[in-house]
Amino acid sequence: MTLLDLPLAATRGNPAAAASYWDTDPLRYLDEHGAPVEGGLRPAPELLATDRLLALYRALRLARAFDTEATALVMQGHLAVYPSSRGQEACQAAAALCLEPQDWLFPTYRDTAALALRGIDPVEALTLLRGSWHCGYDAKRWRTAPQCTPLATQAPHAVGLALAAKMAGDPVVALCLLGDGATSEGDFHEACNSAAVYQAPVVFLVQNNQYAISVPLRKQTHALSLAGKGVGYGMPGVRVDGNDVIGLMHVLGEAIERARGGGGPTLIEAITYRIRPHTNADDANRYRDTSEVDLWLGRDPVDRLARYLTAIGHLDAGLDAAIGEEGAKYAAAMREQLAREPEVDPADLFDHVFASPTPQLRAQRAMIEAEAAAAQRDGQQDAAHGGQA
Amino acid sequence: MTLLDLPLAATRGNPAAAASYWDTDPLRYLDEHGAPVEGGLRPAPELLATDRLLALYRALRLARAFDTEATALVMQGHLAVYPSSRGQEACQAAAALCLEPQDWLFPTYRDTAALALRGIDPVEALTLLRGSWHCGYDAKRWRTAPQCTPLATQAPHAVGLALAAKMAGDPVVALCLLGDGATSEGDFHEACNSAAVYQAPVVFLVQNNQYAISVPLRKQTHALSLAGKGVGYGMPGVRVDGNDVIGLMHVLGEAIERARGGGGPTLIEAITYRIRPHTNADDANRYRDTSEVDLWLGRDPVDRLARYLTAIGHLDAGLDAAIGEEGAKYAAAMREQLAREPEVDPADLFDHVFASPTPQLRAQRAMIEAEAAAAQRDGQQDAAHGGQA
Amino acid sequence: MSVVTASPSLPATPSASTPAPAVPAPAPAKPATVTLAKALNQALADAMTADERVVVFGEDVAELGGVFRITDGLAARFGESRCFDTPLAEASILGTAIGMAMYGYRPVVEMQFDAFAYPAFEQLVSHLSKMRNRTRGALPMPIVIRIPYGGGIGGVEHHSDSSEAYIAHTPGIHVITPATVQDAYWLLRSAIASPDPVVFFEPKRLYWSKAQLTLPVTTGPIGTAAIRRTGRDLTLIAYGQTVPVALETAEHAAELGYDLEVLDLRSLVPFDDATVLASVERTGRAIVIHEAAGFAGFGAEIAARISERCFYRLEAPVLRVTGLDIPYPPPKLEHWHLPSVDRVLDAVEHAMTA
Amino acid sequence: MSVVTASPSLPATPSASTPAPAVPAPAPAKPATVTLAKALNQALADAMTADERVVVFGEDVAELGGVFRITDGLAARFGESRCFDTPLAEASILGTAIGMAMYGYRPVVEMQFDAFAYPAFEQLVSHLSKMRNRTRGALPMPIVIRIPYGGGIGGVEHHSDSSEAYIAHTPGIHVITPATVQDAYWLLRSAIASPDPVVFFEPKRLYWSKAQLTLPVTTGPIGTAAIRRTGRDLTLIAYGQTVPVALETAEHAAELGYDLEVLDLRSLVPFDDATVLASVERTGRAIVIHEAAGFAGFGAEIAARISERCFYRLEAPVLRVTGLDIPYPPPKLEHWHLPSVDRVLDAVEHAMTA
Ligand SMILES: Cc1ncc(C[n+]2csc(CCOP(=O)(O)OP(=O)(O)O)c2C)c(N)n1
Ligand SMILES: Cc1ncc(C[n+]2csc(CCOP(=O)(O)OP(=O)(O)O)c2C)c(N)n1
Ligand SMILES: [Mg+2]
Ligand SMILES: [Mg+2]
Repeated sequence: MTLLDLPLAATRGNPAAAASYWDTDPLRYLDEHGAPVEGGLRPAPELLATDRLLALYRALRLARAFDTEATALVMQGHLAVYPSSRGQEACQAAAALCLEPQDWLFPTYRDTAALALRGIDPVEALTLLRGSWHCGYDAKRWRTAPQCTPLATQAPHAVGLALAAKMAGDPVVALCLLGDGATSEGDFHEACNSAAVYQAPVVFLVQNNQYAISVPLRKQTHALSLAGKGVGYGMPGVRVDGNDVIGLMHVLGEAIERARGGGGPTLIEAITYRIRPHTNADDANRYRDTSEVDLWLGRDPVDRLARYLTAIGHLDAGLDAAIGEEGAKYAAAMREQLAREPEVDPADLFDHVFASPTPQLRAQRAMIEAEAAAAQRDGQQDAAHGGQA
Repeated sequence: MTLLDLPLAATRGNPAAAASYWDTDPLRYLDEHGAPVEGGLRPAPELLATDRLLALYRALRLARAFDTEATALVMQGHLAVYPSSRGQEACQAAAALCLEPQDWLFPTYRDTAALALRGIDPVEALTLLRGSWHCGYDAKRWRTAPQCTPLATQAPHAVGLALAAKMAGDPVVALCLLGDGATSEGDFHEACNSAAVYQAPVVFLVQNNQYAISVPLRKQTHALSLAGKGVGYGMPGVRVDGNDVIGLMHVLGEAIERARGGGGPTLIEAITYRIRPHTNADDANRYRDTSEVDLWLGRDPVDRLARYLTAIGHLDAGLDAAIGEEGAKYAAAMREQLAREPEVDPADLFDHVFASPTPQLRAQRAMIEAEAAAAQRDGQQDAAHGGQA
Repeated sequence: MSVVTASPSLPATPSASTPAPAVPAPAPAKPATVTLAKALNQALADAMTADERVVVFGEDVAELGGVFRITDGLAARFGESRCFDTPLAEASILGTAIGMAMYGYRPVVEMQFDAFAYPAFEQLVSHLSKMRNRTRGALPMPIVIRIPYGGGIGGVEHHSDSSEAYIAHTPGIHVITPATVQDAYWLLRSAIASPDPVVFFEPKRLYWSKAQLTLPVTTGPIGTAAIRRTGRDLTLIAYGQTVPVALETAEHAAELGYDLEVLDLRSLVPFDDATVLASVERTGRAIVIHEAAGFAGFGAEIAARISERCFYRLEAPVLRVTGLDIPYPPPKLEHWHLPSVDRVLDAVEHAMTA
Repeated sequence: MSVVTASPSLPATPSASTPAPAVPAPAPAKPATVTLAKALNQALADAMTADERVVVFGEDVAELGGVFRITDGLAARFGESRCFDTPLAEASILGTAIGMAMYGYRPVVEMQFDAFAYPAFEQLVSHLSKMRNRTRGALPMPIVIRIPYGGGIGGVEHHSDSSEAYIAHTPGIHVITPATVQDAYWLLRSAIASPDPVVFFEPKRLYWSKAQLTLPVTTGPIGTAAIRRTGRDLTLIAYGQTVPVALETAEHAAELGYDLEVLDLRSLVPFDDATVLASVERTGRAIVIHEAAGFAGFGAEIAARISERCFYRLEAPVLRVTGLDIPYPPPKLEHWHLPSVDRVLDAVEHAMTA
């Protein structure tokens, strides 16, 4: 029932495809107004339990608070760059909350909020984007791969890790996050194909936010659905409303359960929208109309759950404010730490290239240390950067 | 009707898939005994015209004669290597005969017979495998790309050429030949996806001969069909009997017509079998049972058409012998030329690296010429190869 | 034989070997102070005007005009069939260009950042560089791959690589990198007009550097280095992003009483032995500067050539001031990696007192 | 926060940083004359026996045992979960290995021929070489990529490339190539035991060369060159396939009265400056030999290092005898491309009379 049933005719020469993309009913539990859908998904009771739903709501609010604060920090120059996940909070929350501690997450540059929701300290989570190191958290301790920038290249890593866990007999699942644009890369194809051949316990979650920087989905694929690619791999393909966190949790839960049980990989396409420009450096007005953004602001994943929780009496103004406070506190703490200039040490440049540095690296390290010492002495740090201005 | 209708359930966890691969009815006109199939393909009358059918039969016989002779030549050391197309003659013939002169063919190392059928002199066609140059024919004159060895890398070339022709408004179609193994490569995916996005007039013909060297199809994909990958690209996917040249011509004809008419690309999976080892250097006994080969010898594409033509009274022993003679003559001429040591000139090494050689290349050319002259003088060509033994 | 369907007697497809119309193209413009980025944009526009076989494509090049705006306005001006966005797949971007070149087009493709050209490596090494040779000239590859390269812009991982050594070692490809506004325009026009494939490394840190550009401009054929400053004591050899570093070093060195010559290679392949060796024969000393890791970097080739050919003239070892042999550092640490004026000055001191 | 689901307090996954059991492994075998191919096969088998985290995969490695039979019998002996065929996709072969290494395995992957490793280039440059550094050691990459390299076997296009320069220029990867049966065994064992990624270039032309192998054998740690022949007059520096060329040249040179030293680098990264420079300090002359194109090839790094560091000792320029700067030729012409004994002898003559 979560399997994709694709009207083949609709996949060819259908100009309206992109426009009607949202409406060719992806699976969902709640409609965009927060009301359960007739004949929609039927999640298990545990998922609909009050505290579970509230945990989801708090995660959504936290993701929103994280993203809002990070956006402010980058504007003020405290981060090198920031790709916002505004509008994709349901995917961010579901990606973090659907996993067991032993499961591995393979995030992209856009998934910093999911890292925070997995429990990683925001300073560690934002280290890459702050520019003080490439990865700030202990990837092994957190079972979370470094955020990946070369598109789709993390997909085969997720497959390899899942295959390794399967070989070791461990009940570990790998969740690989990808964007819609990344599905055009060869690595995506090779990873999906080998995952299916190996029946590796991996789940591919494509956050289809409709854009790859400026390139809209219709220039990325001629198919009506990205989930349809599952067919070619002999892998279930699921198309779900990416702004319905309950539907996402249900679909991810099914896929993870299947993977953990030896049922192999699943491809999930979550239909959502990138509310902000690609990054703070991007100018979205060059390629899309604000009316489109407005349309999607009306499909906000946070509001949607709030409306539902309110309707079923789980949420009132008081609790909502309290949860908002949590987010505000979290954001304030983030700012407190990230507004400070990070400590960096050039010795770091040499200590991890190899398990033990080559003679050549030792020599280069000595040169840098001498320069640093000299700069210290002359108290003219800048001189050491001459010509880099 | 030629669109793939894929039973999704069958694409997952189906161990019998590989075994039953042939039987999950691909499209065909003739069954393996040469009898028209109930409810099978219904080719246009022109395709079933006597002279057309005889032309196809002669092509099959010629492909067989070519392959047999080339196999003998490599055994005797007259070729560096030879990947046989024995058993795939229907695909070779259809690939050559389905095209108009202005159309482009993108062959692989295994498609030398198709080159010969396109009209390329066998010596030119076998230049790569003979080892005297990388490509022996005028690729532009013959609208035939050099045989491609890096798997699937020719696929984006075919897309680019088709896109260029479309932009130029020329009625040109590109036919890209691939093997089953090549469909696992990222380049295959990227090419199919962009072909569909550009609606480029290109047809991908996958000769699914069940093996990638020693690797059987079941280790290459978990899907029941390679044609099913078309779904993910919004491209028609067609699964056809690769040993039924009439069915192939029909399916290719439809796809080419659609492409020429602006209907975009098509993915065709032709189910066939590699009768011989991967190349003369391979030992197939290490990985497959001869009983499997015997099974497929019983599905011979040449016999099949012969039986049909005989049954409908278009072929008798006399004509068959005459056609056999054509092939024998062709093969004899091949041997005549290829058993001779080819002329090669080291100057060739420098003349085509760039439109005009760099100063460094001119210097290196001079060195080689001096060596060659010296070797000439001392009449000891071998000395020039010292240390290469 | 009657089974043969292909007739060789067809009209040829538009020929890529037909030389592109003479460069430079249209009416002389009046002098203008422009950025290096704008000069590249102008070169693309003029090349597209001069030759309709020139097409520009890549990721985000159409509506957005590229993340660095180098293709700004081209789609609007020439239409989306001349400048278009591709699906996000670099191997197929280059592979598509190769196919279009086979048909007679002259593609100019953009790789968004240096590290994002790596997926196209197989297409580059196994096809782009070999197709003309493979077909004895029947299928030339007049393709330009534009790659913004180098660091110093505060980019996170994968946005500051320098991959010129990989390409320069691959026979069959020209490698060019401009350092001035004039060269940016002229060398890009020349690259597009070239019958051979060119990897065109754009010094992204210099995109916003400005200078006067008066068209038409001609700065010298592909394969020639430029002497940016003449000097008697030592030759600084730089290209792309390190040319300003070399010039600034020469200024400081002058204060120390050293008269340095500064060469801007511009073209790594073909390599201008004549200019480089003549300079070192004059000065007797040489220092090579680039951002890429030093080990097996392009500087090794330069140093090896000079050391071999100027053996009897050299008064000091040829030194290399390069990036460290480490993965490119994060923004907060990259200044330790990049060859700084101070480091080059130390090397000058070393060479002059050797 | 209650929304946090991940707990850091889990038992760690099998650790890749746990050093592999001491090499060499099991019971001493009796002396045997084996091919270099067999020595590699033995090394793989012994490594898999010594450490169950070692897994071997690639194209055709299982039932077929690899097109060169280097993995012959491993699948039968260790099962298809320890040695398995992959789908035909090199980027995912390496990417899968990276993921397995993240989980604590020690993958050894085979690339079928040099040119067919190019599709994995992005995985190699952007991940394999950077993962340890990126994660400050949390995710080491104990991965070996086996690549049969070089020419002289009559292979058609794409089957004879030498791509060592591309890898050696990429910080974070060790590059090793054996030339003897003993090194083939020992260096492969050492590579598999290494905590860092190793690209292991196998000289395919020497696969069938024979020598006696008595296990256990130890030939020296990764990063050390071997002096294959001592001499006073000049140092020939070779690796992999050109080592026999160097040795044969030395024989001929001896007849001409020249006493040549022959170095087998074995390890390109780390580079053994100590041994190389000491040798040239003794002889005062050096010639570098490799099959790859000379321009920006690995020989440039060697020549540049020697020219810089032995500046005051060199009696002649460091010469390079290498492949030509052309796409690898077809079988009937490859002997013109490859560095021949005659060419090296000419260079020796040149250097000795300089
Ligand atoms: C291999 C590669 N090519 C190009 C880029 C440059 N780039 C960074 S993000 C991006 C768009 C990605 O779009 P999508 O996959 O939909 O993810 P999103 O940014 O929308 O989350 C591009 C082209 C890259 N990071 N990697
Ligand atoms: C990129 C690449 N990887 C590996 C190879 C080595 N190789 C040559 S043929 C072959 C098998 C190809 O199988 P398939 O695509 O089914 O074509 P077939 O040989 O069966 O016609 C392999 C692995 C190659 N040529 N290119
Ligand atoms: Mg997107
Ligand atoms: Mg096959």
